[in-house]
Amino acid sequence: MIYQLPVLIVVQLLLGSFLMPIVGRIRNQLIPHISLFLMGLANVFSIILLFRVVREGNIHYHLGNWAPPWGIEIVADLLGAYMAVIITGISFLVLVFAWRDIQREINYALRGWFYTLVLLISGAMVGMVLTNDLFNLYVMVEIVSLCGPALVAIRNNRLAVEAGFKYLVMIALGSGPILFGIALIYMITGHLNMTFAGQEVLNVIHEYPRVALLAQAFFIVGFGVKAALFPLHVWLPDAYTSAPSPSSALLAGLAAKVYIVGLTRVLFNLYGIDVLATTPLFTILKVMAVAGIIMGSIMALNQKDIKRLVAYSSVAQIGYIFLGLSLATGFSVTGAILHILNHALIKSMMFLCCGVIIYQKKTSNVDELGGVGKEFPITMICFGIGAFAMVGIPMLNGFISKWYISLGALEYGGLAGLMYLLVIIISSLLNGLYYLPVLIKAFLGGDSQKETVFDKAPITLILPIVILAAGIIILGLLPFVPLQIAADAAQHLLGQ
Amino acid sequence: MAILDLLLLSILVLCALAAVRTRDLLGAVIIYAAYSLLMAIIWLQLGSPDVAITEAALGAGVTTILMIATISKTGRYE
Amino acid sequence: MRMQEILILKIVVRFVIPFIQVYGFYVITAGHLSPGGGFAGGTIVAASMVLYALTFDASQGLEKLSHERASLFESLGAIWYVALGFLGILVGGNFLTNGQIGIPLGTPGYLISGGLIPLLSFGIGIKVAVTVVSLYYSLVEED
Amino acid sequence: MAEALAALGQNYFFYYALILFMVGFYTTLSHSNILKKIIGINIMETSIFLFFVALGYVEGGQAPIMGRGAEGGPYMNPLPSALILTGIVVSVSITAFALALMVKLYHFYGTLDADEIVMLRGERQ
Repeated sequence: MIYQLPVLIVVQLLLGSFLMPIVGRIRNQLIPHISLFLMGLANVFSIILLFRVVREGNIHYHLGNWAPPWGIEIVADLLGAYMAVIITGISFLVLVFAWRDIQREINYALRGWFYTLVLLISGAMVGMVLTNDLFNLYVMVEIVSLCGPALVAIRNNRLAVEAGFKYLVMIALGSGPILFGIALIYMITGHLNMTFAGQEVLNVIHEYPRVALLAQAFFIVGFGVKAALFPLHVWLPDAYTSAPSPSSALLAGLAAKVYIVGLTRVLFNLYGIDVLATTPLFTILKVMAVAGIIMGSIMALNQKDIKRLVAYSSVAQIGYIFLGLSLATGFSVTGAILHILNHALIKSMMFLCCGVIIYQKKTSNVDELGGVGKEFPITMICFGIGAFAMVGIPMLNGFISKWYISLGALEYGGLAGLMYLLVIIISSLLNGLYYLPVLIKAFLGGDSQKETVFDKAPITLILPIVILAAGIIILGLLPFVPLQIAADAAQHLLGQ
Repeated sequence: MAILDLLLLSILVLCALAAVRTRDLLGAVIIYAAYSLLMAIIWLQLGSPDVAITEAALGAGVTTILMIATISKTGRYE
Repeated sequence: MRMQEILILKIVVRFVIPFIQVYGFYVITAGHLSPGGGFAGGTIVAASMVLYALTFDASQGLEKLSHERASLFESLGAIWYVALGFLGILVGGNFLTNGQIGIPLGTPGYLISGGLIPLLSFGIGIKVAVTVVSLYYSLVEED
Repeated sequence: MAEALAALGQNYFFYYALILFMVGFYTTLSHSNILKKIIGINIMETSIFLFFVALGYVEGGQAPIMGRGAEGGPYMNPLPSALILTGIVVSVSITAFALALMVKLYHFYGTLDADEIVMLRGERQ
């Protein structure tokens, strides 16, 4: 039974998403319950899968009993199982949050579709991190890419529809290069299975160096657009700002990350670290990541909309992950994989906090948020924890991953390594600069007569935030388990 | 066959450029349908009748229908 | 003159639609023998329904296939596919296992062959046909 | 030079696919009309499909359809066509979704010009 788990997680989520319209016909109120149940089940399954993979090694699953290289192969390795746990866990919490929140944010007629989309996107995301087949990867990328704009435009007002359309066009522009890259890889290797294609690439790369390089560039551009790598991030602020808060949490926390995992898999599995280090593309990736780290933070500085501020900080954090991956040392890749988890926790929590604030105050303008810290202490304390974790205060999880990426920069060595370290430190300061005014205004600003009242928000809004904040603190104090998994996954990626 | 292929491909590129340049959106959509049909013929030449029939049904059929439906709801000219 | 008033068109369309649909179903059912399959065939069936809606009236077409019914059929088509995939797990194989699940594989080249594949294309055909038609309606619908 | 010309003669499908890819990509990025952007996306994707299908072309081969009784001879590579079927499905779903959003955009902004929409959006904020 455990052997079937990788495909079971994906299929039950996809099946659930197709079931929702039927459930909606029978009894509309049942939709949240059933989708929560399915997502929880998927989460339990992925935790079991992770245990199994940690104990006994990878699971190779062949769809329809067709052995690779002909059939589609699903491989549950450490990175995949780890991502599956993150994806299903955070989607579950987001669904809990959405229970009450979308009643404010989404029209009655479209609410059922929200659950359909969330189940579909999480199923596709899990499929994307588990698959070992290039074309299957492309199909899953496309499903995630189509659900993303839909989750933005589901709010159905003028801003959301415009942002969703921009998102869709950008993401469609990204999928072309990805498919082209796959075609080029197929052209030179004759395989679509990443393991087999990877072995073949090493044989043929001397014969077709330019084609291999072109494919690599296409992959980086395609996945870079979708993951909002710095100069290609233009869709991100509008999309995350105008989407309903649960959608923003899901897209910022998870969707951007799975594209990075997809790119990592493609690059490291196909080319291997030796080839990658000799091509100039890793340098370009580093430059883009550094530019993203700095520019994302600078652009976040003068944002008046709290969601926009958090969205721009996403650009910077994605830069960190890319920097860690492109430094390609043991420590930095560990840090990047860990940062995927940490940033997923932090960013989803901060978007959910914004959701609570908007739910209560009906405004997202930073200037009008004076004194919210006294009105909604739990929400704002959690927001503060997230902000401090993002800055990288010790004892919080953001610190650990930044620490590892910095160690990686030192390991990279030379003047360049020191420069990357400097970039990380400067960006941490900038993080503090744009989050602190919000926190100061929230806790010290506003009228001083205002009494401290407890959050009147419904429990389903507060609970996911508190759980995520607890996760941030716990992972900051006891990061050992994910750290070990990330280190092993990094070692596997680097082929050591 | 190479000459036929080259001819078809050249007309294909011309169609793509024309579809992009035409100011009249309805015209552009019709040219795009022609583009899809040409593409289907080329795929038949390349020995994938499967793709050809799907492209003829989807690219030339459904896409055109949906685009014209959209134009009927919005505007015809740029 | 509005299109809905052209008598010749109406009569010709009434005559043509069954042929288009038969061809669509042929493409669906012979998907494992000849070019085509669930997707192309489903689109051809859908095209016949869109033709009906174009010649007569979108509202008349909507009576025949309301949005609720469309979404029901869409879900059923997808669930049919996944359920057939699960059959493989039930007999102890993998997801989407074809040979061992008891559906006869038949002789290649004849209609009853290929095991699961005709059944799968049937599900795809239904889903695609309904999806395309409901897409058309949702685009032309006045709101 | 002669070698390059010979290579060009064999691979003309790939070059045409690249030209079409650029036409589509450029249109999507530069054209301000939304429908043209969608057409651009479609042209870009079909060009990649053309490239992919041309990969499976075998000189003198026949279409990979199994008739009654075995037939000899070289066949085209069926894998690219099988993949491209999926690709076409994806591209049509993108188109359909983009068109639905386009109708919504027209409803909200009253124009199909992307630049104007961005301007109108900026005014409202």
